[in-house]
Amino acid sequence: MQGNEACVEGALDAGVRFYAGYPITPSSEIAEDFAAKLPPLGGKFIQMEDEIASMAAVVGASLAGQKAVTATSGPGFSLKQEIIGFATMVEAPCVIMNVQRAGPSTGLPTSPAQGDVMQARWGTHGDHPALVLCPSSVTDAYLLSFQAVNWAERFRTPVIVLLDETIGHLRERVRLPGREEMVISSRKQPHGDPETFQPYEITDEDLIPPLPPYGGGYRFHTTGLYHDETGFPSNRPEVTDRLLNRLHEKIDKYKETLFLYESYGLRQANQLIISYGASARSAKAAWRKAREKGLLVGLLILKTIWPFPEEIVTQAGHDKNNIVVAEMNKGQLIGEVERVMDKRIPIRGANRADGVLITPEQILAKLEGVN
Amino acid sequence: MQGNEACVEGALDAGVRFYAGYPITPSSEIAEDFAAKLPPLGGKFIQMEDEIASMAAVVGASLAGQKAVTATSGPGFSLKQEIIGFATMVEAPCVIMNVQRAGPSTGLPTSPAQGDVMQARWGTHGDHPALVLCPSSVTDAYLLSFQAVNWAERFRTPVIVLLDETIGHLRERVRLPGREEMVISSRKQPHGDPETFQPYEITDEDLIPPLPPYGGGYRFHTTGLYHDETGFPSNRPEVTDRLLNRLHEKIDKYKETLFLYESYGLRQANQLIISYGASARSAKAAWRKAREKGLLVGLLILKTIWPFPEEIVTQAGHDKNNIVVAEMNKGQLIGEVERVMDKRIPIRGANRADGVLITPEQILAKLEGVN
Amino acid sequence: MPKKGKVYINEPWCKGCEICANFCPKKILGLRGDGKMEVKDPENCIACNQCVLRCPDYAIKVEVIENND
Amino acid sequence: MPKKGKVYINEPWCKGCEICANFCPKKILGLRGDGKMEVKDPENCIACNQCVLRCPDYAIKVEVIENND
Amino acid sequence: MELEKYFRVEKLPHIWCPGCGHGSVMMSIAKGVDKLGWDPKKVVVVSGIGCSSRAAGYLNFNTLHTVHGRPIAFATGVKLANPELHVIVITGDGDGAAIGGNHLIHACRRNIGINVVLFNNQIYGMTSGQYSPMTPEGSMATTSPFGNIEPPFDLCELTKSAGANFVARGTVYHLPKLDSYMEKAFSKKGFSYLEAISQCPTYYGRRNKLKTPLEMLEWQKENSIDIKKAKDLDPEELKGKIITGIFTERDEEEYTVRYDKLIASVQGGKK
Amino acid sequence: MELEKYFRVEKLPHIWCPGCGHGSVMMSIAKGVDKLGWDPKKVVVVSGIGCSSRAAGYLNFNTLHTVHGRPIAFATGVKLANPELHVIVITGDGDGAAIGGNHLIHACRRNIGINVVLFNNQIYGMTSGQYSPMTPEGSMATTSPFGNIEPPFDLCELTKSAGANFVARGTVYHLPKLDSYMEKAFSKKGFSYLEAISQCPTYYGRRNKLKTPLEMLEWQKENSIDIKKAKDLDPEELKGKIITGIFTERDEEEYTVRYDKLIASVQGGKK
Amino acid sequence: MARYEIRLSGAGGQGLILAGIILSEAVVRFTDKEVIQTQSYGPEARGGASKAEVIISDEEIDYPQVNKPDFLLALTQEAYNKYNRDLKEYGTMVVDERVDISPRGGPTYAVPIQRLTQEKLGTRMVVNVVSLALFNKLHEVVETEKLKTIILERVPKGTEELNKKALELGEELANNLNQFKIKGKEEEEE
Amino acid sequence: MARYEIRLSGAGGQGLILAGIILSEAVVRFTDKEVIQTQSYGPEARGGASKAEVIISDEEIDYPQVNKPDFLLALTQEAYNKYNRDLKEYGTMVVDERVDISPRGGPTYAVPIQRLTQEKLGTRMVVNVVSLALFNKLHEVVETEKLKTIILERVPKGTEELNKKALELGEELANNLNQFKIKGKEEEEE
Ligand SMILES: Cc1ncc(C[n+]2csc(CCOP(=O)(O)OP(=O)(O)O)c2C)c(N)n1
Ligand SMILES: Cc1ncc(C[n+]2csc(CCOP(=O)(O)OP(=O)(O)O)c2C)c(N)n1
Ligand code: SF4
Ligand code: SF4
Ligand code: SF4
Ligand code: SF4
Ligand code: SF4
Ligand code: SF4
Ligand SMILES: [Mg+2]
Ligand SMILES: [Mg+2]
Repeated sequence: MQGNEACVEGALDAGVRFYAGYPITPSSEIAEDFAAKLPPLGGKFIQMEDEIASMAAVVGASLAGQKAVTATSGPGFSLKQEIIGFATMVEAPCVIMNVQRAGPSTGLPTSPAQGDVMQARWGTHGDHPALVLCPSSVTDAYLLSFQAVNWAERFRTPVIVLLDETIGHLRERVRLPGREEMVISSRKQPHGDPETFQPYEITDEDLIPPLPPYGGGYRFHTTGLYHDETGFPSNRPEVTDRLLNRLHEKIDKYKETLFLYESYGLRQANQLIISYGASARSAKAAWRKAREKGLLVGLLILKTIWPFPEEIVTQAGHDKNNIVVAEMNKGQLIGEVERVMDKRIPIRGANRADGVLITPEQILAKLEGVN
Repeated sequence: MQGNEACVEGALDAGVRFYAGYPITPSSEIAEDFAAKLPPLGGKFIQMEDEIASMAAVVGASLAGQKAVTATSGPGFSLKQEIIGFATMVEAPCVIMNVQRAGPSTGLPTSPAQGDVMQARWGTHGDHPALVLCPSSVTDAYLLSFQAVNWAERFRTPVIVLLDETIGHLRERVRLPGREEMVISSRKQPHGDPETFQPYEITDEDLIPPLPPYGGGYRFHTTGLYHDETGFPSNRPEVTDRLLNRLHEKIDKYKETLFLYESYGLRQANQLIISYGASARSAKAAWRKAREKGLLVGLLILKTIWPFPEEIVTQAGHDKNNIVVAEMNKGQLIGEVERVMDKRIPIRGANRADGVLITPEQILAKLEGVN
Repeated sequence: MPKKGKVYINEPWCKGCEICANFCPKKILGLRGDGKMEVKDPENCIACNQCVLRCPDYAIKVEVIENND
Repeated sequence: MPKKGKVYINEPWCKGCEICANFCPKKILGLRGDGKMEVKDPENCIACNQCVLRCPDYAIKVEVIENND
Repeated sequence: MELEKYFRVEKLPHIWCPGCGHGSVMMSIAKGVDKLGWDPKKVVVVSGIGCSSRAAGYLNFNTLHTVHGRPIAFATGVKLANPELHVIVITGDGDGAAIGGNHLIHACRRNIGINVVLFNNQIYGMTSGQYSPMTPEGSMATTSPFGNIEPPFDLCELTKSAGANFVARGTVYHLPKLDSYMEKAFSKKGFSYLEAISQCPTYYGRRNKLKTPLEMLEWQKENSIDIKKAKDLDPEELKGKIITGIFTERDEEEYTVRYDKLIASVQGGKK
Repeated sequence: MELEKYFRVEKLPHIWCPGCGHGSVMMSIAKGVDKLGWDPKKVVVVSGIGCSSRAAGYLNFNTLHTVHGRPIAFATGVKLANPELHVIVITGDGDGAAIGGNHLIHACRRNIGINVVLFNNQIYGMTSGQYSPMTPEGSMATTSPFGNIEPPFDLCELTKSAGANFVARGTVYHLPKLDSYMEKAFSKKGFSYLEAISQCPTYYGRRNKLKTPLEMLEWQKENSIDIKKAKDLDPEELKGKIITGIFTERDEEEYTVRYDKLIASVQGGKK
Repeated sequence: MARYEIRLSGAGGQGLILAGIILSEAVVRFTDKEVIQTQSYGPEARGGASKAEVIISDEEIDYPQVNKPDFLLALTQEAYNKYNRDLKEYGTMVVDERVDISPRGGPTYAVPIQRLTQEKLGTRMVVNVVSLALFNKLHEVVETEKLKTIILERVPKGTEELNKKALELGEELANNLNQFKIKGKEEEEE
Repeated sequence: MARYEIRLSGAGGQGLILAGIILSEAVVRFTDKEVIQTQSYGPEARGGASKAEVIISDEEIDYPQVNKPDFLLALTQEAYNKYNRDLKEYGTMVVDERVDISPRGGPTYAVPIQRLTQEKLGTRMVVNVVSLALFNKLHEVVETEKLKTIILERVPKGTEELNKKALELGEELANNLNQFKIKGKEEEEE
C-alpha cells in the first residue's frame, strides 16, 4: 500500500464518508482512491472547482453530519487557509491532508519537502490553535489519518495530516493493530430540548460543545464572527476572550495525550537527533550508523508536531550536549526546539531543501565525534 | 491624515502607479484613496474580483514595469498567500499592506489585532524569506510604506506592511522628513544584449538580477517552478539549492540595514518592554509611567519584525532581568524573543486578543516592582 | 362596504424610512419628531396592507376592523 | 504536372505518434523500429504538406522539388 | 404567515439601515418556505459575508454564515452530504458575483439542488460602498470616484448559460412578483438562481442622486422591463435597464439524484 | 513562417506526449502572431499551470508561467499597466474553467484586451487524468472511475454571456479553421476567447477507448458541428457534440481604452 | 493643555465623525498641540449610535484610545446610554435637550441643539458643525476663522453658507451655555 | 538478504512502475522480508525516461531511497544514460540489447528483451512483465506461482494469457542469461 492510499484507508476506517478535493501532485492519489472507494460505501466524493471550494464543501458536509476529509499539496494548502480558520472558529470537525512538495510557489511539484511545517501552524490569519500530525511510514499514514479523524471529531477542530511526497508515494509493508483495537470517536451529540439548545454552551469539562447534524431536529446559527454561547455574533470583549481562550484550551488541556512520538536510546545518550516525517527515516538510519560507530546518540521522532511537544523535547534534550534537528527545509521546527531548550546546548540543523530526500550521511555529519 | 491614507501617500511618493485590490474592512480606505489619487497621476487603480486576482494583477503589473501595491486585511491576506509565494519565487517587486483585524476567520472585522504576525512570515507554502514592516504611528505608516516600496524594488521581493486597525484608522499629526531626504529606489535594469539576456543571471554582489519591463526590448521567461539563471525550469538539486539560498541570502546579506526600530532608555534599565505596531503606543505609555514610578525600564519598538531583528533584541535584552513582550495576540513574536534569549531571563507576554487595544496598565502589570 | 383597518406600529423596530407612508394610498402615515412612524389619521385606513407589505422592517401590522357603523 | 516533395524528419523531435502517417494522402510515411517516423517511399511524395501541418512536434519539413523529368 | 415560525424575532429589528431593501427580500424568502410548507428543521440557509448575508442570523432555520464569496461551495457540501435538506443560499452582488462568481457557475453546471437568492443592491454595502460587478456603468462609488467604467454582469444570462434549472430576476419594488418567483425557484428540483434587486440607500442611493429609499424604489420601477417586452427591444434600448422575469425553467436531472443513482449502480442495486 | 522567429527552438522538442494536441494549438498561436505581424518583443504570453500552460516556455515572447488558475488575473495586471502590449493567455480546461472560471468571466465582463486561448483536452493532463469541468458526461477519468456524472460547461456560451467581444471554438482536427479563428481573435480589440479542442491521448484517450492520437482526432471530426448547422438542431441532438465556429463578434469598447479616457478626463485633457 | 479626551456621539449619519476629523485637522494645522482622532467602525456605525473621539495634548500622545473622556457630547438617547459610562467624574457633558440623563457631578448641559438647528437653519444636516463650533468655542481650541477655513474645505460644495450659519449658532450656544446647565447630583441632594 | 536495491528503468509507458509495484507486493505477501517501492513522478515520467525502484531487506528499511542500486534494468538508451551512473561498481546490470553501454566491472547482460517480446508474444505491451519475471527468477524473490498470482490480479482483464506467457519468457531469459553476458572492463583490458 502506498502512503497516500494508507491515508484513505485510515480515514475510511475511522468513518469518513465524504471527500471534496481538487487534484494536485503529489496528493492526487488520495482523491483518486476516495473516488473509487466512497461510492461503494454509500459515501460521496466530489471534485470541486478549486481548493477553496473543496475546503468549504468539507465544512458544509461536516456540519451536515458527515466525517469529512480533503487533501492537497502546497499551493492548494495555501488556498485553503482562510477556510481552515473558519473551521477552527466554528469548530467544524474535518481533516486536511497536505502531501508536501518543494515550494515556495510551484517549486518542484514532484519532489519531497517539509516546507509547510510552520504554515500548518500559522497559515491562517488571526490566532488559532493547530493540531498537526506527521507520518513517517505507510503504517503511520494509516494510523495517523485514523487518529486525525478521531481527534477532529472529538475536539471539533480541523486536524492536519502533514505528509510529504516521499511518504505519500512510498509502498512498504504495513503493520496494523487489530480492528478491535481501533476505537472510533464521533462528535458529541446534544440531548436537551431543541428549543433551548445553545450550540456553543459548554456543559462538559472537556470544553467542547455538542454538534448535532443539520436536519437532526436542532436548529442553530453558525458564524465565523466572534460569537457567544448561542452562536450569534458578539463583540463584547469578555465574549471574544472567552471564545478564543476556549478554542486554545480545549486542546491544551489534553496536550499530553496528543503528543505522539517514538524515541530510541534516549537514556544512554549524550547527543540527540530530532526528526519527523520522511526525514525521520534518514534520521533513523543515521542513528543506527552512529550507534554502530559507538556514539551515544538518542533519536526522537515526532508524530505530533503541533501543538509542539515542548515537554517531550525538553525532557529528551535537557541532558544532551548536542541536538541535531533533521528536516527537509531551511530550518522550521528547529526554531521551536531553540525556543524551548536552554541556550547552552548547541542545536544544529541538518537541512536539505533541494527536492532530494535528506541523507543519513548529512545527519551523521552534524553529530559530534563522527570522524 | 489617517494611517491608511498615509500608506497611500508614502507609496505614491515612492513611485507607485498601480493598485489592484478588493475591499475589506479595515483596509478599504487604502483602496478608496488610491482610486481617487492614481488616475490624476496617470496611474491605474483596479478593483479585482477577489484578493487572489488582486495579488496576481499586482505581480503582472510589476513585471510590466510598474511599482505596484495591494492592500487587504486578514481573510484577504490568507487568500493572497499562494501568489505572495509566487512573487517571492519569481522576484517580482510588490507591496502588500495588511491592516490587521481580529481573527481567526471573520472574527471582529472592525477591531484591532496583531494576529497575523506569524502568518506574515510563514503564510505561504514552502520555504521563503519575508520582509515585514510594522508602523506604530501615522508617520510610520507613511515612512514604512515608502520604505516598503523601495525595498521591494531594490530586493525584488514582496514586502509586507503590517498595520492594525488602530493605526490604519488613526488620525494624528504627521512629521515627515523633507522631500529631498526621501530617496527613491527603483529596480535595477539590464544593459547587455537582449539576445543573450539571462533574467536570473547574477553579476552583482548584491545577488539581485536586473528586471526589465515587458515591452522594453528584453524577452524572457518567468516561472514559479524552480529555475536556473535562464529563467527556465530545472529540477537539478544544485540549481534548486542555489536559487533558494540566493532568495534568502539576498535579504540576509543586508539584514543589519533592514532592522528599523526605536529604543528608549535601554542603558539605564534592568527591565525591557518589547513591542510593535499599535501595541507599541500602549507600551510607550506604560514605559513612561514606569519611569515616572522610578523603575529602570527600557523600551524597544520594532518596526521591522521580519527578518526578526535577533541581534537588536539580544543586545537590548541580554543584561535585563525581565522582558515583557506586548502584543495584541495570544503570543506570537514572543516566540522569537524566547528563541533568541537565554533561558535564565524571564520573558513575559502582555497579551490581549479580544478586539480591544491593549492598555498601558496591562503592560505595566507585567513589570517587576510596579506595586 | 370598504374595509377599515387598525394599524399597529412596532416602534422599536421602526427605523423611520418612510416607505410605508409613501406607499399608503390614503396618505395617513407620517413620521413623528423622534423619527418613528405614526398613524396621523387612523380613521381613514382601508386595511389595504400596503404598508405591511412594504415595510422592510416588519414593523407594521394592520387589523381589519368589523365595520359596525 | 503534380508537385514532388522531399521530406525531412527531425528525428530527435519526432515522438512517433503516427499522426503524419495517417494524414499522408500517399501513405508513404511509416514508423521505424526505434519509434521514429521515416519516409518509406520518398518517390511518391506530392509535397502536399499535410504531414507538416499535422505534426504536433514540428518534426517534419517538406521541400518542393523541381520536377525535372 | 406567522413571523415567529420563520424568524428569530428576538434578534429583530435587523441591523440593516432605514429603508434598506434587504428586509423585504428576506421576508420574501420566509414566505417562499412557508408556501412550500418545508419543515424549518430541514431547511439550511447558507450565506456569505455582506449586509445581505446577515439575513441568515434572523431566519429561524439551520443557518450558516460562512466566509466571503463561498456560501455556494459550503452549500454544495451540505446538500451532497444530505440531499434531503432544503438548501438556500443567501448572497450579495459582491459575495455572489465578485469573489464568488466561480462557485456560482459551477453549481449551475452541476445543477445541484440549491436555491440561490442574490440580493443585488449593486454595491458593496457592508464595506461601505465600493462598486461591485453589478454596479451600473457611470455610478459613483467609493472606489469609482470618477464614475464606474466597468460594465456590469447580467448574472441571469450567465447562470442560464452555465446550466441552472431555474433563473429569474425580480425587484423589491415589484414585491408580489418577487414572491411568486421565490416560490417557483424553491419548488424547482435542481439549481435555481433568483436575483432580487434591492436598494442600499446608505451607500448607493446617497452617492447617486437617489436620496431616499422611495426614490430608489422608483428607480427600480422606472428601469425595469419585463423579459417578454425586452425580447422586442434592441441592445441599445436595454442598456442600463433591469430585465425582470423568468429567464429559464428547465428540468435537467438534479446532481444528488444522479449521484444516488451512481451509488446504487456501483453497489449493484443493494443499498 | 520561420520557427526560429516565434519559438525557442533550443527548448524543443516540447515535453508533451506523443500525439498530444497541444503542439498543434501552440503552432496556431505562433501563426496568429505572425499573421498580425506583431513585434515579438511587445507580445506577452501569460499561462497558468497544466500541460497546456507549459506552452509559454517554448514561445519566444515575454512569457509568464504563473500559478494554477490565475493567468487571466496576471494578464489583467500586465495589460492595464501597459496597454500597448499584446497579451495572450494560454490556459487549459482545468486552469481556465475549473479554478480559473471566475477570472475568465470577469475579464469578459471588463472586456479587457486580452486574447485567451484555452487548450481544451477535456481532462487534467498534467496531474494525470482527473475529470475537468469540460469532460464529457460518462467519461472515465481517475476521479470518475464509474463514469463522470457532471455536465460539462459550454464555455463559449458562458464567455459570450459574460461580455467577451469575440468567442469561437475550433479543433485540432480542423486546423486551418482554428488558424483563421486565431487570427480573428488576435485582431479583435477587447477580450477574445478562443477554445481549441485538443487531444490528450495519454490520459483521456487511453481510458476512453480512443487508443491512438488518430482516433482522438477522428472523434473530434465526427463530433463537431458547425455553429450554423447547430442552430437548426435541438438540444437533444446537440448533446455531447462539439459546436465549432464563431459564437460572437462584437465591438464594445475595450477596457484600457476606456481607462485612458477616464484618466484624460480626470486630468482635464492634459496628459 | 494636558491630555484632554473628547467624545462626540450621536446617531450614525449625523456627521460627528466629520466633526472629529475637522477638529483634529484644526489642531494639526493651527496649533502646536498633539492630536489624535479615532472612530468606531463597522455595521454598528450604521444606524444606531456612533462616536468620534479626539485627544488633544501638549505632549506626545502614546496610547491613542479614549478611555475616560473629559468631554462628552451625546445627541441621542442611544448614544448617551452607550457612551456616557466612562466619562470622567468631573468631566463636562453636553447632551441634546431630549436626552434623559441620570444625575451626576461635573458640569452638565442639556442644550436644544437639534431643535434650534432645525428651527434656525431649517435642516438638521449641520447639527455636527453646530456641535463642533459649540465645543470649539467652549474650549477655544482654535480661533473661529481658522475653524471656518477647515469646515469650508471639508463640507460639500453648495453648503458653505449653511455651515457658516451653523458655526455661528454653535458659538452662540456656547456663549449661552450656562442657561442650559443641569443641576448636578450633589446640587440636587442639597 | 541484506539491503538490496533494485532499479527498473525504461521509457514512460512501458509499465515498469507496475512491475515495481507487483514485485513489492509479492515480497509483502509471500515473504517475511521488508520492502520499499518508490518511483519518480511528474511530467518527466511522461514520455522520456522513467524508473521504479524497490528495496528488499531482511531488516527494517529506514532510508527509503535507492542511492546505489545493486541491480539496474535499462530498457532504453535514455533510461540507461540517465540512471546508470550510481549503480554499484559490482552491481548487476541488465540492458536491452539495443542499448549502447560503456564498459564496466560487475555482471552485465545485454538481453534482446524487447525484440523477443515482440517476436514471441506479438506485442511489446508486456515487456514489463518479462523484465519482472527475469529479475524474479534471477534472484528467486518469490516462487513463480506466487508471482503469477499477483500479476494476474494487477493486469487488465483479458490480458491474462498474454501475461502468463510473458512471465514464462522472462524466466526463460533468466535461465539463459549467461549467453547475453557482456565482457567487463577488466576482462576487456586483459
Ligand atoms: C475574503 C474577504 N474579502 C473581503 C471581505 C470584505 N467584505 C465583506 S462584505 C463585502 C462585500 C459585500 O457586498 P455584497 O455581497 O454585495 O453585500 P451587501 O453588503 O451589498 O449586501 C466585502 C468585500 C471579506 N469579509 N472577506
Ligand atoms: C492551486 C493549485 N491547485 C492544483 C494544482 C495542480 N494542477 C496542476 S495542473 C492541473 C490541471 C491542469 O489541467 P488543464 O488546465 O486542463 O491542463 P492540461 O494539463 O490538461 O493541459 C492541476 C489540477 C496546482 N498546481 N495548483
Ligand atoms: S416602512 Fe417600516 S420602518 Fe419604514 S417608516 Fe414605515 S414602519 Fe417604519
Ligand atoms: S393599511 Fe393601507 S391605508 Fe391603512 S395605513 Fe396601511 S397602507 Fe395606509
Ligand atoms: S507532403 Fe504530403 S505526400 Fe509528402 S509525405 Fe507529407 S503528407 Fe505525405
Ligand atoms: S507527426 Fe511528427 S511526431 Fe508524430 S510521428 Fe509524425 S513526425 Fe513524428
Ligand atoms: S449599507 Fe446598504 S445594504 Fe447595508 S444595511 Fe445599509 S442600506 Fe442595506
Ligand atoms: S498528459 Fe495529455 S495533455 Fe499532457 S502532454 Fe500528455 S497528452 Fe498532452
Ligand atoms: Mg451588494
Ligand atoms: Mg486539460
